[in-house]
Amino acid sequence: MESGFHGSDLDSSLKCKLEESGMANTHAIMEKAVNWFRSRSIFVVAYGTGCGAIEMPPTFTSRYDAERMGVVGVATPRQADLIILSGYLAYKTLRRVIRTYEQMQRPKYVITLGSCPINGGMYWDSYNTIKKLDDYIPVDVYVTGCMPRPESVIEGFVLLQERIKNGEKAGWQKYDENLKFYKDNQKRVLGGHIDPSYETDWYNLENGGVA
Amino acid sequence: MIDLSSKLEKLSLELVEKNAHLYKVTVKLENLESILLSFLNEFGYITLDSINCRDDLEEGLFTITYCLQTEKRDHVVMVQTSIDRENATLPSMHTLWPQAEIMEREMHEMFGVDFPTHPSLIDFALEYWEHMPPMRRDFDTLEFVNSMNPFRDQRGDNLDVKVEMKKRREEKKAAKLKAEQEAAAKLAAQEQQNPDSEAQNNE
Amino acid sequence: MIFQIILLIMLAYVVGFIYFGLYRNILARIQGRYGPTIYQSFYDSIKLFSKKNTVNYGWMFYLGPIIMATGAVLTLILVPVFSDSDFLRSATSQGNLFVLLYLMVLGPLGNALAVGTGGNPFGVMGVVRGLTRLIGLELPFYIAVVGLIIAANSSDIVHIIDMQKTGGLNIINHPLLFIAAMISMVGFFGESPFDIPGAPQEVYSGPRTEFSGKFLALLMSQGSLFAFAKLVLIIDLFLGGADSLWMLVLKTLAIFVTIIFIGVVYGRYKVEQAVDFLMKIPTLIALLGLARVIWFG
Amino acid sequence: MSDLKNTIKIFHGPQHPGITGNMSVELDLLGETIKRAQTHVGYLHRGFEKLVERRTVVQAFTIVCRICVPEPDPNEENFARAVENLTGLEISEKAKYIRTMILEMQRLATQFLWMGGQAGSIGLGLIPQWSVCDRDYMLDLFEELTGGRVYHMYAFPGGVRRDIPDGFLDKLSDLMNYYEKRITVYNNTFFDNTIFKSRAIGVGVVNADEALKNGYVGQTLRACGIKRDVRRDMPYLKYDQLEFDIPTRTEGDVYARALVRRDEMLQSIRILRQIIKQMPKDGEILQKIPKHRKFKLPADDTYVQTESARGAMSYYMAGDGSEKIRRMQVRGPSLVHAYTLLEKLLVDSQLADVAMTMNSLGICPPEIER
Repeated sequence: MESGFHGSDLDSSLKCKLEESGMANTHAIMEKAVNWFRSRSIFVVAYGTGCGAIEMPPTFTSRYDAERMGVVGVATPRQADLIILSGYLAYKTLRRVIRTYEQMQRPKYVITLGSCPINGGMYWDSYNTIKKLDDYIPVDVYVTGCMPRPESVIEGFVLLQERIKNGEKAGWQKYDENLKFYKDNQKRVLGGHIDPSYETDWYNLENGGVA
Repeated sequence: MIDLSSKLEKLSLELVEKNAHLYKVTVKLENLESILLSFLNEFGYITLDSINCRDDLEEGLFTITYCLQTEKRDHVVMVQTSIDRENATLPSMHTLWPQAEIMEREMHEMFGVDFPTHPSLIDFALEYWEHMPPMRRDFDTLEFVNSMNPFRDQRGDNLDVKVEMKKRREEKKAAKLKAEQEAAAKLAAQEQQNPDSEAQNNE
Repeated sequence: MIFQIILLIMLAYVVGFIYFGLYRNILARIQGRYGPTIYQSFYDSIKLFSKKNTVNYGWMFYLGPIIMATGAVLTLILVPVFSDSDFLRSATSQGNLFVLLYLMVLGPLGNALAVGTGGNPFGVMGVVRGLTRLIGLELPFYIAVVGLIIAANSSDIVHIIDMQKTGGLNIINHPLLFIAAMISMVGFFGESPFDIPGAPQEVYSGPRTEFSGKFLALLMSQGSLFAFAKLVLIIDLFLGGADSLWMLVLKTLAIFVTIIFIGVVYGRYKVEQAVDFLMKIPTLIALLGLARVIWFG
Repeated sequence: MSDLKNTIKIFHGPQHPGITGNMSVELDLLGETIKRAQTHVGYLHRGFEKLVERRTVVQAFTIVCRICVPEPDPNEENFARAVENLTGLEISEKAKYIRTMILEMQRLATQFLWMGGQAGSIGLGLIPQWSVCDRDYMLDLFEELTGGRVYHMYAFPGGVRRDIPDGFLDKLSDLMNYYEKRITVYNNTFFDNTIFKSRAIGVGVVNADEALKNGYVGQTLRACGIKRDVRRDMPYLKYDQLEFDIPTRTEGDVYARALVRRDEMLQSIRILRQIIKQMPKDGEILQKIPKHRKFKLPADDTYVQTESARGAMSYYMAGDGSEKIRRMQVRGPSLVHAYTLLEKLLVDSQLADVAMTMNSLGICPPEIER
């Protein structure tokens, strides 16, 4: 489990073995290859948190067809690499989104649609929506617009694929590194009512944090 | 409609015609239950379309509107009543119309209106809400948002437009004033210089 | 023999995945879009193998996919791939049709064990649905196979293939049995209208709900191996096997595309409806076929 | 309640492929039979009514279309008509025709989206792929007409925001011909599909008396034999001069609702063809209204209803003599369906029927909780 949190892209044990045998170069090549495969196959769990849910069907069906780039919808967060948060998030939704995000297996990415997760958008003075999503969970690609057209959603996918291919530092790594920041923000806005995580006991982090 | 109007006159109520499909009756709170009952059973208004609540903060009242329709659904009658804002309490209508249960649940959450006979006053849309019921007019959503959520920089939306406009006008005014003063000072300086130049010219 | 088994598994892996890619492409074309590349399933499986797992439900959970994969591999090595050459015939002489029929049930049972430890209600529901459906699916298929065994007077697949060389293909001699077996096959391939266990609109991914990363990749590989094994079994039983690689591809593809075309135009039955349907129509067809075999040869 | 002893509790949603938007249904299951269902909404609550209170009429106009995401236009129409009722604005003949046209276009687009959802809920993946694409052609026309693909912000109080472009009506006419052809294709693949019939007939049966009394609207009402349509009963815009039928069925189940929707699509095509013929060549499209900061609503209230694609959608609006709206309350068509009706229909039905029933009732969470 430890390796899950601070691991690089390949299992650290494998990396050690390769380095011992003087094959660190092989490791780099393998990582590159794996990154390429990761960018070519993205399983999406589409969480229809807002208006953007209406542009998800066109994106995934025959007119725009995201599947030709290897972007496929799956039903459960367990199997997904990417979660699409399509629009503003109410506090009630944010609780579920955090839960869903934590159920996903690393590496995992987040794409948000619309202006609302960036800065409140049209609902900036609403008492029930959050304004800055990246205070609570890390976001890899923002697709702007109200609503973003399916073309721009696809462009968001392409941007994400390039970032994965280049092996850039992704949101989930930031989340693992700055866990306290994100958890504090979540606690501040959601009060004490956050579900305990699937894998870690966030409230006893000093005791090792293993649930 | 004349039919309903005459029936209501017997109850000493006036039916106001708003347009061809919309009528309004204003009733007192103590008569509300009996009048709604007679609307349902005697006048044939078997459908409750919605219950609307309006917060009249200045008068200290909530104005509640029951929108009723007959079987034909070709017009709407608004039965309107007012309740006190403090300790707002209404009789629950879920026994007359089952759909009232959910509408009253929402009103309880959004305005804090109490329904003593309601079977399920649970959460509707909000979760763990600890503040004032949000649809009350004295709930300041802007202040609430600013206290809960930091905005990204460079966004001025979370500011009050009126205050900002006033500020901007004042800034403009001040700038204008400053410009005038500067111009006056310049003029004065020029005037100060001019005598010299004139003097030079004279020389 | 070990070399041949490894070669066979690799062949099945590649062919299975390419068929799955083809399946997604054909589906896409029917739906009016381009669809992914034909190698998409490779990408998917490699990516899934490279994912990290942070869920752990104990050793039973790990065992489930392995039992399933074992079932698939055993099925594969017991099915003769080519009709007249001994190449890739691996362990065919060791088993017969009865063992195969048993192995086809092994997968779902292994899955049930693993999902049970996962404790996900949707997974458990999916497994229960899967096992219920299995009862319906197996009945017509078993009857069809028994019919063939009676007709060939042997439970050895090689013998059944040889019979077809002289006496004509089974699809012509016993069309009723073929139809019944094909209807079951649609279900075994998880196509509509029998895709009940993993119905996303009802139980998320069903039995697969808790499986992620490597487990899911293993399940996918197992699925493609098993799909290939089932296709080969069908062509061995009804289409007289294949004497060359081209024949193998042609015949399996024909069966596969037929199954896709059936699946694409139908919705999904409910569990009871599916069992009800399978117990009535395909079973009746299979029984008629069996009666024909018994009384008219 | 003793039945609930051995049940397991699962949540159908909010992240679930078989849910119509961001909401959840809490189910108590005994095997696969549902013993108790409870709807939970609020995942999309934005407090629209509060936002509108803080905005002037023009500012509020831009956000009301977001109230119901799959069909924004009935919201705009309701808002515009409520403001017109309050202030006494009259709209021109041409604006009336354009508004009727955009409402019918939206109805068609929504029904195509519904068809995808309904077919997807029984695992017929082919139909969503086709119908969402067909809907997209309508969205292209919307884009040409209004500038927006999904949200149009078009029906402004006092008329519409801009004139129809050249050649638009021809394109619309072509699209109607195309849609008519497509509907026969959907007839063969979806509405006459054996499996859809076997799944949908006899599921989610609504009782006619109860439907009238409990305030069910739209297809739910019409599928149990009650001919109620706001377009006919309380005609607005140009609906009193257009010819159309109100399709009804008597069975009251999911299949009847699907067929009623299909027949309504054909009626929408019929209405649109009449509009294309009757559309006035020229005329004012937007009445001169005062400057928006001085556009004041009188201290009065009104109640308007529009027939959306899923039933009657009502707005209550009250002004207080200032430029801001005192109160606007939305009664979406599916408010009662999602609670009173769904919770009742799901009891003793199967888990497999949940998605199908929800789709056929036209439940749309953003309009339930705003």
